[in-house]
Amino acid sequence: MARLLLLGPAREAAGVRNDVIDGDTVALVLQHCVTRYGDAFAAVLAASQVWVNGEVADGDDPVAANDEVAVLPPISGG
Amino acid sequence: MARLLLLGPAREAAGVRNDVIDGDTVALVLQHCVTRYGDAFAAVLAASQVWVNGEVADGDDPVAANDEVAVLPPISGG
Amino acid sequence: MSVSSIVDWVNVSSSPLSSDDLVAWAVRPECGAVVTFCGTARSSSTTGHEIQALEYETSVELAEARIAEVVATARERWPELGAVAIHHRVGVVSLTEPAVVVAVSSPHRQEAFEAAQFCIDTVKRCVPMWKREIWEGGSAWSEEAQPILSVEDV
Amino acid sequence: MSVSSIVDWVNVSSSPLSSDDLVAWAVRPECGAVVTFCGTARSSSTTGHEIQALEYETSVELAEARIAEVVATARERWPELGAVAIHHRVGVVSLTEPAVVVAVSSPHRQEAFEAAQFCIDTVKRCVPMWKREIWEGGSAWSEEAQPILSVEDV
Repeated sequence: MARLLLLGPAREAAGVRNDVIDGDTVALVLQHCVTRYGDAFAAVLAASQVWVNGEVADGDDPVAANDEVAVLPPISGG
Repeated sequence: MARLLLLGPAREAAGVRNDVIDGDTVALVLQHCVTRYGDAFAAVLAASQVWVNGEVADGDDPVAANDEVAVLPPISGG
Repeated sequence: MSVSSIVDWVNVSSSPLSSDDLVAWAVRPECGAVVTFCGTARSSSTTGHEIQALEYETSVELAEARIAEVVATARERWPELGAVAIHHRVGVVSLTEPAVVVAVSSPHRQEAFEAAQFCIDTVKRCVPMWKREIWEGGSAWSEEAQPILSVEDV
Repeated sequence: MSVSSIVDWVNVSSSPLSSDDLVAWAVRPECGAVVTFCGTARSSSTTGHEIQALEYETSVELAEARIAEVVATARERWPELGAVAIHHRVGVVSLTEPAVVVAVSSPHRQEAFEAAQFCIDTVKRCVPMWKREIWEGGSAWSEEAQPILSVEDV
């Protein structure tokens, strides 16, 4: 189980900041997120970066137990 | 009599910060200064700006009673 | 709080910020210049409302790690720098309070100005930090959001 | 002290300087950026000695008038500016204490950085202010002195 960290608009769309979720690649984890949190989350996710353990990750990247998968929507630095 | 204001190295060379001195042009006031304060002051004066009442002045500019004649050596802003 | 060394001070927390604390810390006998930037919560907004406060959300761990990368990159570009501090608040920040403070010291002022501006420009583009605008009767995420950049892409 | 208006604050005095005072004063609800520069007394000198303090000499009246010209010129070049404060100490300033502090606020940070740098660069070249370096057992005027420039020549 990966540790999920949802921030800003991703946290708002999902309704939770922290969760645990199945999947041994980034793509599978995110697919399970969309199933769990629904369309509003999917829309935010489409524009977001995903980091695994603090590093930018691709869909193919592996996810191990206790890895932190973070969903980071666009920022408005201003 | 003009009011004389000597600053930084000009004050040091003359030994005074404030004085009163004769002369109805800038050139005459400065000539009287050199006579009064000597060669060390003359050397500093040669590299200095002169302001009358806060404005940059030339030797030909008139000096009236109670005008402030300031001698401003080069600055080291750093 | 994360003090990565005696010359870098990176901090993301809900505590109020003081520029004097950073200046006092950044001053070095060999450094004649300290440049600081304070980013304060301001009234005009991306959503057209009269702002009363901003609310910042992040992961302290991820944000501090990214800010530390910004500092390390500034040191590569301006090796003369003395101290570099970057502090960012999270949570609610009232109008006119600082949300982010950068302080940079160096022997001469030119590199302190350049590095301070690089730091704040890069923090704004590269650090995961979400800003909610709060007005009388409502709130919303700031608009004009952009994808987070990597520090090496700035 | 000379407060030429509610948005300009020019001061030349022997009182210690605090950047927080200037930042607190410069913050405006419509201004999201405050850039400050602190010029601190540093150990390395133009004369090769290990500096313990600097001593600044001027005419407060002439110096404040010139600094006010610098502020007015900055406002012409960056009309968006909020508040502008420039304070300079006279008398003895110990190592690491600020001798000059500039604070500029504006809606956005680019013009605050540019104007703050213009202000300190121009103060250094145009304001009548003489600096004596004080070390263990001696003192001397700083070397590398240049004629005072007019603000319009910078």
